[in-house]
Amino acid sequence: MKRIEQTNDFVVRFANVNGSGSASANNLFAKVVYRLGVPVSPKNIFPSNIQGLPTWYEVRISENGYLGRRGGVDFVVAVNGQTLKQDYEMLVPGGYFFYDSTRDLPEDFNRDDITIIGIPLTELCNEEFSNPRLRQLLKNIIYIGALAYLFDIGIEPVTDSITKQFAKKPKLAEPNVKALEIGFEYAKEHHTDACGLSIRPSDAVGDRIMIDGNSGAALGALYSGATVAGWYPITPSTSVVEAFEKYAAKYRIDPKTNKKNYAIIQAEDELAAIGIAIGGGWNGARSFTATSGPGVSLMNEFLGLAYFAEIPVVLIDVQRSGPSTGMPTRTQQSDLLSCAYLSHGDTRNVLLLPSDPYECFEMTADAFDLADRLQTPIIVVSDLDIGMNDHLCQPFSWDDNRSYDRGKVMTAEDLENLSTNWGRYLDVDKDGVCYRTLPGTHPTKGAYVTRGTSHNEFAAYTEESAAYERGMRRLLTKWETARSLVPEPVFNIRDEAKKIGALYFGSSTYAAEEAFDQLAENDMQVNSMRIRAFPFQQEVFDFIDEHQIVFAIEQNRDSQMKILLSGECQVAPGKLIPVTNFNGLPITARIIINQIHTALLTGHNSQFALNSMEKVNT
Amino acid sequence: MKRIEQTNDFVVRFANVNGSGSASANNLFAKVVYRLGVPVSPKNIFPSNIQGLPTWYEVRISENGYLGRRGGVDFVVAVNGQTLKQDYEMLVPGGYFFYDSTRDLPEDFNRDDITIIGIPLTELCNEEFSNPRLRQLLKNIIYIGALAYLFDIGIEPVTDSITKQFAKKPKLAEPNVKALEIGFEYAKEHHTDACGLSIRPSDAVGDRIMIDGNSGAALGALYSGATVAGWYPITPSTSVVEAFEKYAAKYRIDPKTNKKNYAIIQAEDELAAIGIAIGGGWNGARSFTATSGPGVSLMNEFLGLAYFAEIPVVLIDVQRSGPSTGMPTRTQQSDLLSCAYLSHGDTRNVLLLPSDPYECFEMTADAFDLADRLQTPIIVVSDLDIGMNDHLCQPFSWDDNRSYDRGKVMTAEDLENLSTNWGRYLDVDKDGVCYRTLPGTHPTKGAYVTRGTSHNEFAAYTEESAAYERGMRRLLTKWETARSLVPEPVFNIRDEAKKIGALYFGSSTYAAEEAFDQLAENDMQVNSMRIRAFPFQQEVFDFIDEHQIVFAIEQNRDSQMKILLSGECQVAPGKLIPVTNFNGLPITARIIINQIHTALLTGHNSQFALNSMEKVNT
Amino acid sequence: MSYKKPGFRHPEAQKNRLGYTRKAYEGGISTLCAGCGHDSIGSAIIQSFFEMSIEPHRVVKLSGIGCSSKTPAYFLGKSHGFNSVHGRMPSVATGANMANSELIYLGVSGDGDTASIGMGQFAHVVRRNLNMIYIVMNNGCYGLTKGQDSATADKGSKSKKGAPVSLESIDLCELAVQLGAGFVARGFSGDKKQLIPIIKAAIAHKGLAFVDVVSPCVTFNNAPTSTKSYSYVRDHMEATGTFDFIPLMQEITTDYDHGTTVPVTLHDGSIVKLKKREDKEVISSRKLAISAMEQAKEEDSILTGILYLDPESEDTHEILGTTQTPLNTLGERELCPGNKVLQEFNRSLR
Amino acid sequence: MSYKKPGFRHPEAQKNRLGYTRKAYEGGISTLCAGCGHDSIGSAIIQSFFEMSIEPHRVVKLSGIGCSSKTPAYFLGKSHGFNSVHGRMPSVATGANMANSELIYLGVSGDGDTASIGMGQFAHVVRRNLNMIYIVMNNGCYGLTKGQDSATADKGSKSKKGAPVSLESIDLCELAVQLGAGFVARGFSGDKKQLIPIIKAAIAHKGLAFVDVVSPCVTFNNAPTSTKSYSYVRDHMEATGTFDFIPLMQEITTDYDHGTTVPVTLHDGSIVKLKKREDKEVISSRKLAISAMEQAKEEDSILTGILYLDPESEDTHEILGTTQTPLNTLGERELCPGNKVLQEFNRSLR
Ligand SMILES: Cc1ncc(C[n+]2csc(CCOP(=O)(O)OP(=O)(O)O)c2C)c(N)n1
Ligand SMILES: Cc1ncc(C[n+]2csc(CCOP(=O)(O)OP(=O)(O)O)c2C)c(N)n1
Ligand code: SF4
Ligand code: SF4
Ligand SMILES: [Mg+2]
Ligand SMILES: [Mg+2]
Repeated sequence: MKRIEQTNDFVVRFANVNGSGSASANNLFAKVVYRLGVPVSPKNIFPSNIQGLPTWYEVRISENGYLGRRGGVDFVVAVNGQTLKQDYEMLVPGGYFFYDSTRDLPEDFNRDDITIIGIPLTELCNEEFSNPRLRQLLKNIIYIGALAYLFDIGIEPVTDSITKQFAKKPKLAEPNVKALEIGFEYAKEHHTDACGLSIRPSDAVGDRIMIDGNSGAALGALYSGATVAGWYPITPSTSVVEAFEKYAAKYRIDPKTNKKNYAIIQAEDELAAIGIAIGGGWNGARSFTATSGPGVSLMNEFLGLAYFAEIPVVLIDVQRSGPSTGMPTRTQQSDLLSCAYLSHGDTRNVLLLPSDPYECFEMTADAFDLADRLQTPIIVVSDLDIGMNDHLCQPFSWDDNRSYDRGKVMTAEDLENLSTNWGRYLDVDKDGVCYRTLPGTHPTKGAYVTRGTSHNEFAAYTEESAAYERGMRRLLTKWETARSLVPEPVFNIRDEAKKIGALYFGSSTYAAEEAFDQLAENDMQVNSMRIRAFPFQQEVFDFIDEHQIVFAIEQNRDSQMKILLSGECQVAPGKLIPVTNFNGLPITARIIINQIHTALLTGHNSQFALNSMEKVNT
Repeated sequence: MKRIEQTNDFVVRFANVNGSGSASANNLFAKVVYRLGVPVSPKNIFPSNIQGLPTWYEVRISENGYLGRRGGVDFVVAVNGQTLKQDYEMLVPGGYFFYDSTRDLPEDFNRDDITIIGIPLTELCNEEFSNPRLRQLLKNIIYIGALAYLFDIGIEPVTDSITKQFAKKPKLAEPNVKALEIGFEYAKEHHTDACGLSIRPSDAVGDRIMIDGNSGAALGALYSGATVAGWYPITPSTSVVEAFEKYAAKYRIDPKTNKKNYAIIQAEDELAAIGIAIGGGWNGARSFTATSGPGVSLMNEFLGLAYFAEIPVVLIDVQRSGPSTGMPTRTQQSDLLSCAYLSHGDTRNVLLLPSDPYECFEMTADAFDLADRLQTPIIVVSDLDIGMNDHLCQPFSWDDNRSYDRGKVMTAEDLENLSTNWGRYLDVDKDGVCYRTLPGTHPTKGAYVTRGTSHNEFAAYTEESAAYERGMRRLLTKWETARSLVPEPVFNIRDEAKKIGALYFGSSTYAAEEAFDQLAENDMQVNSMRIRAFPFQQEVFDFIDEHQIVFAIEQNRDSQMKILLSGECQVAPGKLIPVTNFNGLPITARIIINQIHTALLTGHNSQFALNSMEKVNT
Repeated sequence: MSYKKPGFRHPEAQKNRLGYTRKAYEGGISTLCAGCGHDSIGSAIIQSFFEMSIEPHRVVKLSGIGCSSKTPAYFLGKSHGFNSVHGRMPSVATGANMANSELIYLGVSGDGDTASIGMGQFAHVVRRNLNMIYIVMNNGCYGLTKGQDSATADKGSKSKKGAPVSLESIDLCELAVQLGAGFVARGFSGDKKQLIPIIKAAIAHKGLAFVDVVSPCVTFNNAPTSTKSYSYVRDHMEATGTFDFIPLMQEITTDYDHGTTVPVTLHDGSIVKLKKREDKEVISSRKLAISAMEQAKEEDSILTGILYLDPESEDTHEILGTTQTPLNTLGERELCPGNKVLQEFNRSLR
Repeated sequence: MSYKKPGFRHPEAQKNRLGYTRKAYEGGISTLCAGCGHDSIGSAIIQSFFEMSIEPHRVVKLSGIGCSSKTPAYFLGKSHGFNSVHGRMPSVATGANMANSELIYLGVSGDGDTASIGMGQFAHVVRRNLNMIYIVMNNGCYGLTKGQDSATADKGSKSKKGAPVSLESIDLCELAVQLGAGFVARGFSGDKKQLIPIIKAAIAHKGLAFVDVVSPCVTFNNAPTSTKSYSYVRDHMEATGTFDFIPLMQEITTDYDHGTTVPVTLHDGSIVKLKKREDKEVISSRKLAISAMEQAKEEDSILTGILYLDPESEDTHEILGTTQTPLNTLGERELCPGNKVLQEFNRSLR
């Protein structure tokens, strides 16, 4: 048997039972790797229940900084009896099976291509600790101790992290450190040199931070001055508002009065949540809500109101696997079409597509400026993978000179000084965005009734066809303004001949970039475009035009980005070729490469066969 | 001045105040024309309020059977003071201005290119009748009497219609007939030969009936065995369920027990309405709901459940002008994208697109078969114009041998006889449609939990990626089955060279066909395709492929059908050229012709210029 | 109705404390049916704000969809309004109120808008005790969609279709009390003498003030068997007591001085004097309030007046502990923690 | 919890009238947290249907979304179930019931599912008096989304975040009474002796039978200050009376024979005997029912038992006048008027 020997480049999977306290232990492991300067990317694969079901924590360690899921597992920490066999079987040949040897492995665990590492976790734990709750928690720490030995980490980096974590409650650190040592010592004694995987300090992390996207979005909202939030709990978006609340409680308390400079309302449902955000935005506070698929569906009617009555509001959609309740704890990029055309009638919404926690921060912050500037809903379309998993990303920063762009809001003075009649929906600047007033601004000027019914330039109700039509056309002008304001795509041009292109967005980024690197190593140069917003800019269309074929990489069944692109611009038949993964787990570089290869080999059902295709097939 | 002289080919517009009883008088007029065998098409242009606002009733009379709105008015019955000037001005030169001369026309009514016909309606009415409520109603009948003279109809056809209408209450007919005579006689005496427009009996109507689409849909539901309806009032769909209730009360009472063979629930909102329909469909009753845009938006989440849990249900969307509350009493075809992709996640729904009351009847009836056969929501996408206006259409008929296709439902016997394990989501027939069971069928077999969460072939909850993915792929197989079952497009190929094509659907039909006839008269042969359903069949794509350019005629701002077609199939850039009307009034042949001409003249911003275009420009 | 109002006004029209005439509180021309109860309520609203000398632009009007929800366009033309979507006014009002606690929020809804599609939002805005006046113009039917029964239609009364209404009628006042509203009242559109003081008291109340106003639909629900019809209400109305509303600044004299009077101090310091019939008590116990309403129902009558009053309730901002400065006036300085904090935050993650 | 149940059963396990053992009423293995109150309710449901000898396949289980709404997968495995969307079970139940009036409809919901997102549907299914059993597994929090406060969380109790809950708690039983439910009861998941007879009575009731069951969430809402915690309820429970439920076919003997007993005949002829404490009366007056609940609240206790009972209520089908034959069994013959009628209809338009 050839066992895997790797430094700083392998995948460890922890198989646990949820509700057993494993999450914090596993997280500790990832954090230690991160602190050693080695790029690491953990994925929490958890069930839609609270306690007692299988949960996995998959950690990819990659000196090269490939932070997408890799696929395949090199080392499994199998401490869940329910999935023992499954975990055993999914190990790649040469891999390592780590289990709680307090109980023997069943007979039929007889692979001869893997290394078995047994440690009697329960036994060791029970010998040392008597409190049942502590036992449950510390059993997990024991295996972390063992890993510290097996992966050559040494015990100090882990002890350091624990000490840091319990800085304020050093008493609690003690048993943890003890557990750590037990595991470390046991492994050292019984499994000397059992493992060919190791972690060596590196500087590949650089100044990057490790955080989840929902926290990033929450911080973005905080920094961008959001004050009103309406929300309703739903996985995986819950932590956006919960994080916002946490940060706001820390950074947004009025020092003099000790009162809150923000108002968060846990609403009765998503209809109310978005209604609250719309009410707040209408009344001049930066307002938002966060939700996931089913919530987006429920916000459908209200979003149309905000579009048509032109109210700034920010919606953060942390996508999960649909349709319907679907797989609530799995990721997907399948709300794209829903969000783009959300609501009946001719509505269309501006979408921002962050790809990591940093962009969650940045785009959420920008979303409030855009919403105010465009007076329309801005939807930040994140997903479970970005939102709930920790990711390495560039550190947050804020330009202290940045001021909030509150858009076209008339003050009392503005109203006084106006020489002509103010009209709420007059396109004064010919950019489709009009001047609004806030309630209470002026005793006699600027009041009007906002409505979802048709209205003329002076906000009066009208059923006159011409007035309605003018308004609707102006909204298209505004749409063009939006096009000029939203974040531009990011290109990576490796082949000036522009034969093969690929486009992707959001959480597919990590895997896509890794795939292109690998393809390049095999002499296939793929030019890439990361789309960051809807409406699409001319550059997006040009990129597609200029390439002979373009792979559209996305995490949904129906190739929604491809549909959106084809519907919105003129795409030659056969040019866009779908690359999809929609099984709820993050897309991997392997999936992308396989589908690209298959498409190229089978002529990718395109009418425009790519002549030079043979050459690039590796 | 050249006054208009026309027989059986002109447009009369009645300008009234709503809530004044004019609707039934105006309707009487249309009915009389219809009964004379002359094709007629009335459009009710009414405000979103109950009483006191302007309302118009525009009647197009067309021996040739052009039943779309024509645009322009030849004869106006102007009995609403609020809009007198507007009505006066919109008359085409040579037209006729009919008004209540009890009051003089204001000074500034000084056009010299029209004929003025004054009749002192109020005065005549008050002289004859004393009851105030009757006065209000009969004033309208007086002008109908006058029209009977002016249009050479004679008084008998109108008296006949009135007699028919009041067959059961002959006492009520009397004052109506009296009012009629007053108008007729006054016109005869004071306006002999004043009008060049006339109506002459014809046989152009044939055996066609005159009815509104919502009644058609209601009858379709009745004939197709719908028994459960959940609904919530909303214009313009309210009359679908109200008509269903009326017909059901007449035709669906159990003769023995005098009980209802149907259950209609006026729900608390649209979420409940669709929930009720889904519950009924799940439990084996043919169930439906009807709504309009805002309601569709509210049904978003539930529709996704029905798609994913595979529950037969029928939704009738009678579209109105959006976005948001928009213009609730105006027509539009703007819910197309919403309906097609309704709900978050990878959902897609089957749409049927009726173009007249006959198709409302037929497609609604078929929708129940399709829903049962495909176990998925079927959306009948009608609109205000089809739904609420009267139209000439082929008479309804029902094949008494037709039996309801209840799809794949297992009986207790089926379950007993099964040799293998029954699985709710097993694709036994490889058409993507599985066998379902109804609650209560069998004491021990066939029970399962229906859910919107992910499930395996045996309906068990699962978070296993592979099982989820299999299910999602099977739904695509089902989608292909749907493609083979939905109504085919209707083609009219005038030019075998296939240069110019046009596609359209729903209520654009009348205007589109008239436009093509006119273009043909001017030597421009347009091949046409009427799309009748989504998913689109291969023939739809072929039609587009085969033509050099194809105009996409639709009644929304964003060219939603074009977007849908481009997203779903491979359309060459520049091939589809939008022709749109979205101002809330039904599209006209003139609008279509103008936009086609403009597009051809300006090179229709296409990359693929049509070489032979010069030739076809007339 | 849509005909023009006479332009003429008396030159010395009475002015309020701010120097405004009543006209300053009027709105656009109504497009409701002539005689619609809703217009009378609108006029009572105008009168109330006028008499209380509230600056019109400090009021925010919000509504859902329906004939009733159109009325904000017909009063307080100098106030901002938001005619939102059907049944969802409460959430929009919540957001608006969160953004600026200093304005007065007046929500107008219909019985369809509140008791059917809006039931959830109604219940929860009451529960969070949003500082607003919530008026339901209750006609027992869906006026704007042509008269279908609403959930407040009386069981047994004749509906549009002729058949008697067969479902239980929802009593919004009773629900409001149960859900924790601190101010619950019922008026009748045809009785301004009672309605205006109710609205004024509602304006003065801190927290959610719920006012159900029986408002006959002349077009669709004026059958004599309906308890929402004019004739029925006139015959069956039973007041808990007439009362005066006395703002701090100016005492309003009225001609209702018979019966006993119990003054209740409202949150803003103003005083509502309830004049009760001898056999009734001032109701500030939920249990008694509900009993009284149930009792009246058993006696086939509608209880009007202020039905329940808890002057001590905490509104949403107080519950949340929000700053008193309107949130929509805060800027970068108050809201943005700045880059230094952010760098510290980054460090904490390392 | 998800570990396997022991496969062993006693060979002579008791059989019910139909010859079924209790096992025939069980469902899949629960994935709820060990000790979750919801599982106890599930077990009480199993026991109730078993004891009443109802054929499992004649029962339809419906639910929304939440830990509570998952439970239908864990009982009555031979019944069809529908785990629908969050807060919307009542409408699905309505449609299902309309389609087939002959089955027994059992709706299961959570306090989030019913009192927040589902408030509207809850109110209206009660109002239309759908013939169903509506059970709320009430833990005062959102279990499945990790413990946020729900609208039934007690004001003042400590929430997940540590801060006291600051909003009014919604009492679903009180609302149900007010909205016209004919059967309203409250039980406690930890007290099967009381719960099983309640559920059995609910099953026997014609029309909507609402049962609120206090069901502690061991993971997120078992703080001793919460009235939904075990300890609180045990300490503060006050029963309206224990009672036996006696189906027509078989008398069940119990050991609750003290106190006075008032038998009430249910719609299907079966009898509920309420055993009251001497100072309490059988409550079939809405007013008194609500008073009793309000009274208990004032005394800081939860009233359990059957809180209100109107055995005479008409269910939705009766209100609508629907045929007794299940609509889903009608075919072309009953439903399609045929072409002759259609031709006549065409003629009528000419
Ligand atoms: C989502 C949605 N559903 C339905 C409608 C149609 N609709 C408009 S007003 C109305 C009912 C209004 O009734 P109510 O609130 O009692 O007001 P009223 O007209 O009686 O004053 C309905 C159902 C709508 N606008 N939006
Ligand atoms: C539309 C929608 N919003 C939010 C959610 C997320 N969600 C799932 S369960 C739940 C709350 C459940 O609380 P409750 O009904 O009290 O059930 P419990 O888990 O406490 O038994 C929420 C908010 C969802 N599934 N759907
Ligand atoms: S329909 Fe009824 S509620 Fe609506 S405006 Fe007319 S009278 Fe008022
Ligand atoms: S989280 Fe609470 S409600 Fe959910 S299963 Fe666990 S104990 Fe029960
Ligand atoms: Mg109403
Ligand atoms: Mg709960």
